[in-house]
Amino acid sequence: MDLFTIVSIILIIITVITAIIAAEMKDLLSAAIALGIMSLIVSILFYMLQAPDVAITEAAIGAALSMAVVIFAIRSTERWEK
Amino acid sequence: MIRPVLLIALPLFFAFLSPIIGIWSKKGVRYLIIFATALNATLAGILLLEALQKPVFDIIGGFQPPLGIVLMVGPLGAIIAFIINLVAFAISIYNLKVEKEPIVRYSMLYLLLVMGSTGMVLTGDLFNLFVFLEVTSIASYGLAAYNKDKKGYLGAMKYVIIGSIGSTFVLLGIALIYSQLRTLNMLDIAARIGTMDPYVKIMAFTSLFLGFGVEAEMFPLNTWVPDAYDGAPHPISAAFASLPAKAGVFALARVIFTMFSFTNFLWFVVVMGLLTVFFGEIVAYTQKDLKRMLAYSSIGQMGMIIMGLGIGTTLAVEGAFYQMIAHALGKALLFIAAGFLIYAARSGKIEDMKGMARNPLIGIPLLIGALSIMGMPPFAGFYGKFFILMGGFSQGYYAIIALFLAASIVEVAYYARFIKIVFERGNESKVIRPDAATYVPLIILAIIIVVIGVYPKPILTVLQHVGTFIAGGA
Amino acid sequence: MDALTLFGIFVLLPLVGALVSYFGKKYAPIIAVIFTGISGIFLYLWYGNFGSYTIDIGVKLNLTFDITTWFFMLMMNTVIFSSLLFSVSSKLKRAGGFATLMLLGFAGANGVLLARDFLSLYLFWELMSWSIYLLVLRTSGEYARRYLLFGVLSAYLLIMGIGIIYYYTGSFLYADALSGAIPHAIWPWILTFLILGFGIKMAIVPFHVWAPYAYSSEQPFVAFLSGGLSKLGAFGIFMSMYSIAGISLLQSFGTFRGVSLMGYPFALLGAATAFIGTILAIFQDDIRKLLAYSSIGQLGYVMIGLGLGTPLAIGGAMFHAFNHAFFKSLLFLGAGAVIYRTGKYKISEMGGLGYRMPFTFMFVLFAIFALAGIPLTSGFISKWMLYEAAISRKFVIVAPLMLIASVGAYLYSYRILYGVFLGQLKDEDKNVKEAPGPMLAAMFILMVPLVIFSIVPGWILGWINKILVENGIGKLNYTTFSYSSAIGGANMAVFWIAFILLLIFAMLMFMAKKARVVDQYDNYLAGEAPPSVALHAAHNYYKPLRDTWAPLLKHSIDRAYEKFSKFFAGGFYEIKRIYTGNPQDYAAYLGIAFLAFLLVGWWLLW
Amino acid sequence: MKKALAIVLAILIFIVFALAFVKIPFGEKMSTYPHYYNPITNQTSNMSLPQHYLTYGKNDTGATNMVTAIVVDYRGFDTLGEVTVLFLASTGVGSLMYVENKVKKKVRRSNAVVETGSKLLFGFIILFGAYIFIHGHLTPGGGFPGGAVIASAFLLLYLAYPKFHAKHEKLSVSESIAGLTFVIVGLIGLIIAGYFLYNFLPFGLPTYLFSAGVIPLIYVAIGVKVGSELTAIVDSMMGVRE
Repeated sequence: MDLFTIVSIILIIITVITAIIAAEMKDLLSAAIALGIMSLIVSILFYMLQAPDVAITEAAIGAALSMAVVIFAIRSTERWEK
Repeated sequence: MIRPVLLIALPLFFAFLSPIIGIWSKKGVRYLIIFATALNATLAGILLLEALQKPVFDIIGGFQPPLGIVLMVGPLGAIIAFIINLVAFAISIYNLKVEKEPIVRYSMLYLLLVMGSTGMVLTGDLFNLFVFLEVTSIASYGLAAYNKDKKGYLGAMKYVIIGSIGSTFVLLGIALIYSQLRTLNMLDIAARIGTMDPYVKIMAFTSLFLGFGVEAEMFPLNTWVPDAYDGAPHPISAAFASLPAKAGVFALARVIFTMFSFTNFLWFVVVMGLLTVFFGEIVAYTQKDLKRMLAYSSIGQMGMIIMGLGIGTTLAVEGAFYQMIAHALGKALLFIAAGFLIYAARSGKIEDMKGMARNPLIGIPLLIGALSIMGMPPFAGFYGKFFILMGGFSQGYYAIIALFLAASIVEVAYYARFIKIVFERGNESKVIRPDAATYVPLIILAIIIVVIGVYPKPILTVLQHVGTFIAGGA
Repeated sequence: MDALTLFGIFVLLPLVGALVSYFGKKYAPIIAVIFTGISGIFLYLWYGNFGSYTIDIGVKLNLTFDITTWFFMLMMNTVIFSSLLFSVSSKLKRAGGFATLMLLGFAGANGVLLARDFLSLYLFWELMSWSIYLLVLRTSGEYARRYLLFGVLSAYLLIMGIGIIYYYTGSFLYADALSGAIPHAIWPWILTFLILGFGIKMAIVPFHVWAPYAYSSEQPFVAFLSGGLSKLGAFGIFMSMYSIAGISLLQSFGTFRGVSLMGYPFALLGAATAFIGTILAIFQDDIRKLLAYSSIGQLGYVMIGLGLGTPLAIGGAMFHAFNHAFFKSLLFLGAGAVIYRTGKYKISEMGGLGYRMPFTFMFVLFAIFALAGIPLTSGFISKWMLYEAAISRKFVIVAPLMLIASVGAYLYSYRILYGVFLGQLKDEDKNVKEAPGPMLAAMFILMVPLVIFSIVPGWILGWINKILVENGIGKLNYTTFSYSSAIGGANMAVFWIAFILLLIFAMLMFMAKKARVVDQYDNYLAGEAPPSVALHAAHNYYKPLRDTWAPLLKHSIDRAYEKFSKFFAGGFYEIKRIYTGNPQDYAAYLGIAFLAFLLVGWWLLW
Repeated sequence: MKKALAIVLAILIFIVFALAFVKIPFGEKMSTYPHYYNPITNQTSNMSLPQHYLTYGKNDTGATNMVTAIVVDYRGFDTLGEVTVLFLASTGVGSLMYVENKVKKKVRRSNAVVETGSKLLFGFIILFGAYIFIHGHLTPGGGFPGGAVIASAFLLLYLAYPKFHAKHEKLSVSESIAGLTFVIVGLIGLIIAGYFLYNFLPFGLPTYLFSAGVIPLIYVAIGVKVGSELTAIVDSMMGVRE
């Protein structure tokens, strides 16, 4: 197993973990941040898979903008899931 | 000579133009939308005449398929596109009744909904189909919540959840197909579908079937329908039943016939169609709210269309297409009328609408629409239903047809209840006269329903080409 | 004559008339009368001008104008003409809509009669069906749905029959059904579906529950519905049994005393209908309901004739259908005239109107004679033919039921006659006037054939004979004044001579004794003014009889249907729970659906 | 109970998809891919579609970045659709967040570090975004990422200056004009060559900034459009502030 495979497996595991955190967290703000982390790692994965275009887009939109939008949405409603 | 791409490019042009015009005149935008849909309907009509000669292929960007994208317009696609745009034109007149701000955005979303549905019908490229599906569904999400009340938000939320799961499945299916065949052109896929790994093929088929089933309101993927239709503004409910639903079911037909010609699978499609009819009609019977009733009835009608596609004989598929046309016209009409009735009765409950349709300008079109939906001659709905039934018999689906007829009786029961209430005497003082924005589209739609019901030859001439369609052609 | 002319006169012309009369507002009935008159004139002119045609409106409509069609169209046209003529003066609300719908129904009925392929049959059948629905909706909204549901049920039963034929033959033509493609064992199914489908329009038991309510609508319409449109059921059954299937095919399923086993059960059903309809009619106090049940009962006779299937029986059925068209619409119009003038429906509230409305009384009297099958009217001949048909084959169930029903018919006829027209005039009806001219004219038009065909039954038997011969059923023995059968027959000339002699005798009797006119209050109550209700004979009419039948009347088919529909509606509310409204459930449905589709996909495609 | 069912469902769906996705050839030679077939001319090509893109892409479109060549030229129509989707999203959010009676929210000022930092960075981020979309046909990137980067610059401003407010009218005019540009470029292609979105400008030399015909033009339009749309979405989500 080469380094590439090991790194990508680790990243994929982190992705899954963050995704589960994002789904399960009662604190929506933390969930949003977990989602942002997931997007960031996914963008790294894209980069590793030689898709720099997608990586840039994912980083800008997934990690920054959509997280910001979600956080704004949380701000105008409630932070805790009932 | 009309290029099909104009049907997509021109609405897009007008949609992008409308914010600029909206700065000066909000009213201007509304009339611009009416103009755009009218223009589109005209172009679609001319395109239909062309496609009757031979299928029109419009190559985008000058790249031969499957390198680039190609629009593939057969007679059937052309007539569905024509009907979609025609109904869109009628509804855009009724749009003048929508007063809630921001009206410019509303108009744009509406125009793009029309454009997306047209695109879904015209395109010959699988990924392009997905793109238009997205355009259609995102426009629908926005419009479903446009009323900005609780009902609207909840309906739109359900639509978003179910719709996006559906789109995801479509995308996965496309990915699976591309991974194996390295092509996205439908005809190319169709030509080489046999070389796919059977497991992947079935997965891809199931994903696409499910994904387009959501738009086509197939059971049990249609759970968004009642809430989204109920919460949306009245013209949008009309548009939902006529535009995205028809585009979705056409895409479903493309998946079933053009790409995967799985004849073994067809009887299951019939069963799904029957279930859709059954649940749609039965639940519609229990509804007290007019728009919800019509929404469930729409499910039932879509189920009938799916059944027709599943039966798969020429006659039945002809019937399914006829039914698509009739339902697009009839349900749009009924929803517009429902909008008026709700406005007049100041309530969505059917029982509050006593005698509200006694003005002939509303009453007669309403009656025509309801009878057409029930499948009564000489209105458009008759031939569709009859052909589907006969097609079913010719394949020997006796039990299924019998159950279907039982469900149809339920349909007649609730429509009769509705008609009885809205035509009841004794509330004459409250009956109000509709204004032109309401009755003009109603009359346009009613006249078309009657004309193609009394003289179905033009439509049937187009639908003769259904044999080619089933065989996997345009 | 070419296809378009035929189609144009009998289908398109009424449709155009429907459109025109909608905008005619107050004059709509007159416009409609003119339109039906035109098609009636053409019908008269084109007798013998028979042929088959095809109209291509995208689907091919095969139309045939032959003697069967002509015979039924004759009833239809006369009945609608007089009904519309009646409606000219009956001040209906929204007369435009009324005339439009009547003409739509007429167009549909003509189409059904002309159709010789199942597509056009179904098309026109549904057209007729919903226009009646809307006509019923105009007044008895509550029950219009019931009519529509049964109408649709009838259409769907037809669809089942048509579909099975289509599965085997791949064609909609009547003529192709007998090409041998359909296995012999399938025919009973087809015929059952078709006969029940058509039978619902004739309101045969147990599908009769729509009729009493539908027949309570506006009288001119009901006259057309009962007199004209219900004959389409008879026509349809005749066509499906003797034209589409054919008598030899029917006989091949075994016979019972020379009657096909395919037809005999329907004859029994007809007998049951005649019996039940008559019994229920006896107990009605509402004149419309009484006539409605009577209509059900009379059509039961037609059903019997069609079921028995001997030339005499079918001939009798046809003749009876013809008579019923006239006498029942005449009765409905007569009732309509009475209701128009008095505004009352209950027989027990009327009485003595014969003095105030003598012409109406006379017309209704003839209709009642025909209804009860009293000699001198053509109703007697048709009933007699049916009796003979049943008796000659020794049907121990059918014939007695018919006879009982016939006695019952006397009872309820007498109720109308006495309750409405004879007896003592109510105070509030003192100023009632004779019905307006158009109404009388309409009723007169309907009365004339009843009398004429009782004198010269040969004319109509000639047409019927042609129908029978054309469909290969057999032929009737008839002359201009009589017909004869294996066990008898009837000679109307003898009857008429006897009648005239009797009439002279009765007149002599009448003149011999001086009658004294007694005032209403001059009676045994010794000057005490009694409540006028209790004095009228129609008050609690047939109460003893009713008490006798009470235990049986408790079991109503009506209520059974209600229970049935309640049960189903309850189930619907259970099914509704699938749509929970919770998006999480909905997402789960999607997942389950995906896996289910996948499993089916594996199973079917791998 | 419901939760367990949901988990089981998710796992099952994951498994069936995983079983399908393992069949995707990963890292195989392109020559093993199936050859494509032109349904209009009825000819089967001698190579697969990806192979064609890589071999002839530069000649067909003039773009050195093959992703761009596919996104903007070969499948430019899809991109038009995607742009529309984004447009719809922004319009939809705009119409849903539209409030007639504007209730103004109280907000706090952010601290000096953020304010200064964002002032400094704003220009650079915009420049970077512009760079990404202008060089879309040469280097990885293009209109979508570029636009997103521009929008993130504005996001920074929103975070730093609570009172900052981009004018909706201006944003929508810029997105309209960008969108119109895209459609009009397509229509010009239709008029000149008979193909919608035809690359009608000269290709120029590969690797030069002014090359690849209309691709840079379209990418600029997309960049502006995406940038303004995302900004508009952020703006709508921020609500009206005091």
